[in-house]
Amino acid sequence: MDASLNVRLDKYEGPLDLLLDLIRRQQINIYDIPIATITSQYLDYMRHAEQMNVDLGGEFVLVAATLIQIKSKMLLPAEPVLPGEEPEDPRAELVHRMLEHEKFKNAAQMLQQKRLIEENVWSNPQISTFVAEDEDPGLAVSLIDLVKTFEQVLARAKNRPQFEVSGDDVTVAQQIRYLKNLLVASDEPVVLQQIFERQQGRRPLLALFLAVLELVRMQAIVLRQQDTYGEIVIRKHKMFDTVFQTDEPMLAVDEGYV
Amino acid sequence: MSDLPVALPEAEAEQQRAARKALLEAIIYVTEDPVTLEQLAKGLEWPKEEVGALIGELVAEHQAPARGVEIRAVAGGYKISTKAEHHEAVRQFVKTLKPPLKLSMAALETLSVIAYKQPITMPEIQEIRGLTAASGVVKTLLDRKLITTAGRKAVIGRPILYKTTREFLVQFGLNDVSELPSLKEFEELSRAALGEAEAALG
Amino acid sequence: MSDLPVALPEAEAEQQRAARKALLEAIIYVTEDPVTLEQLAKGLEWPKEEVGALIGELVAEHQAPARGVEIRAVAGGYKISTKAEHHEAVRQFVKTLKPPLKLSMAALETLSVIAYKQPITMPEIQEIRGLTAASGVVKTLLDRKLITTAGRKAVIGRPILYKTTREFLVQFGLNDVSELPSLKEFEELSRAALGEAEAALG
Repeated sequence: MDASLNVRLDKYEGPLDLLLDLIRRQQINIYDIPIATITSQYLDYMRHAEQMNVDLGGEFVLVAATLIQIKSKMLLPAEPVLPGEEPEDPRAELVHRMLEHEKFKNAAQMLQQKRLIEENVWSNPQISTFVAEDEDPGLAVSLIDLVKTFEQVLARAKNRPQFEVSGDDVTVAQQIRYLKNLLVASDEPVVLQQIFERQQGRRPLLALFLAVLELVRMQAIVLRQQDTYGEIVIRKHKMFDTVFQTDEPMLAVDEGYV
Repeated sequence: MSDLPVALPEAEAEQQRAARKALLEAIIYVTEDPVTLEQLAKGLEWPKEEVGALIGELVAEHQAPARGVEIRAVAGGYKISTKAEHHEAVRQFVKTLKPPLKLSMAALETLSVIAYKQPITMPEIQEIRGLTAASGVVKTLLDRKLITTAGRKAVIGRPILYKTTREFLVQFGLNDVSELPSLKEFEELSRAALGEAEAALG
Repeated sequence: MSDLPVALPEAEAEQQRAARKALLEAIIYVTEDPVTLEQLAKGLEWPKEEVGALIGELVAEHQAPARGVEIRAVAGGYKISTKAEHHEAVRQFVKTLKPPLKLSMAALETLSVIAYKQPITMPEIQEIRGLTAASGVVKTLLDRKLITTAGRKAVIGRPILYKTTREFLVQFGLNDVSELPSLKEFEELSRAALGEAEAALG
């Protein structure tokens, strides 16, 4: 095998990519592929990948089988055809697939170029100056957001008991995370009493109390009481997102309350 | 004949002038804060007098009645904005645009629960979301006509059942609720995405 | 003399024309999403043909070399942006304006398959790409809102159909999917590249 054909182990996207690369680098006419040579080069690549412990995946094996099958068909005498009928080339199907693949590779490159142009132009819309302020901000949502959100809700539901019944070893940091998740997920203020009532045992209760104090100190939340002896509610402080931007405050808490 | 060594032929000079004016307009257009003469001259490495003269021309040209935006000197810099005389009309027009469906995170969560579990009652929604307060959000969704009531559930308290509406289908481009991607399908996608990310790292 | 009862004297008509053009420019300048002819005609209550003609003039005028911004037809609407030729100089002034959309070649290929064959199911995508694992990439494209679901195909298993979004058009500066070069052109490219050995040998 030609030394210059040393397999490139930078990943091919799939078997068709590998085949196309072999053909292009040797300037082979795709309509007349020397199937024996290409098959042995292809198998060499697979062997090489195996030695390097690269998992190529089932599709590479599938194409290898196809190549071997084509090779054996080409060795057999051509089947007799009726006059005027083209003899069938065993390679035709694979060639078609390769051309199809190449077509979309070209299309992908075209998209990349278009994207490049878009990256080089800027727009500076000023619509915010014309939109009434009282409109609720919110997120523009699509169907995918809907599924994703539902999945998150279910995941939260699955994890929830850990916070509430895990008994003695609840930490302040865990309770901070619990409060944070509650506030992120809710538009409305959270009633302090209700979350205290959900705690089971003294230790989680104490940890929650300390967590509330910590969050006030960090300026992540504010406590509000409308009337004397009225309900105390927790709201996000305007610094809420800033506080939780990094893990630092949480790490500090973890260290502070070992 | 010009006696300056660097002088360009007239046509070429005119071309350069046009190109520089265009670039100045582009920069003033994109910058968020008013950009000053000094910033422009320094950043572009052009003589300050030339930048000043070109901006003067730009300002004058934008005054034409057929132009909708103007370049204004603001806070010691330059800024492009729409002309005051159009503000009312622009405001009116913006109001006629149908805004994309925007929902808060809480509303989106509640809507997703209703979409996948309909018909469903408020206590059940609260149970799944793990939150006590959800009634305000349900009201928002009712107001937006994304959900509607679907009778009452035959349990103690006979709570109201909620389901999604036709408007919901329209907003999310569905023909039918059965077209909602199943959670299983979505999980497979997510898992595949994770797997491929790991493969890429490994 | 005009015989139309509502015809304006010429000078006045010219004035109105200028004022309308200015307002259109102001609106296109302000709006974030590309604004369509229909939205403009409806919102302003002007004849659609007139809006179209005025925008045509605006587009042409912005082409002038001394203008730094242009009006482009994107995603079926109009949008103002700087010209690509100024990108280097503009970038210096706006280092942080736009986060680049980074997509792997695999993602771009999958995206092109969806763009050309939409609506298309996952098995069909895998078939064309010759890969078993394409779902991770599809998830990425969904997350980036470049594609979305388009109902289900009426075959066994009712697989989800995917199509490109308006965001895709905006991100890639396309007015319409039909603006994409035909697949035939790419086929000829491939044939030329992969078959040229034949010509050389033959």
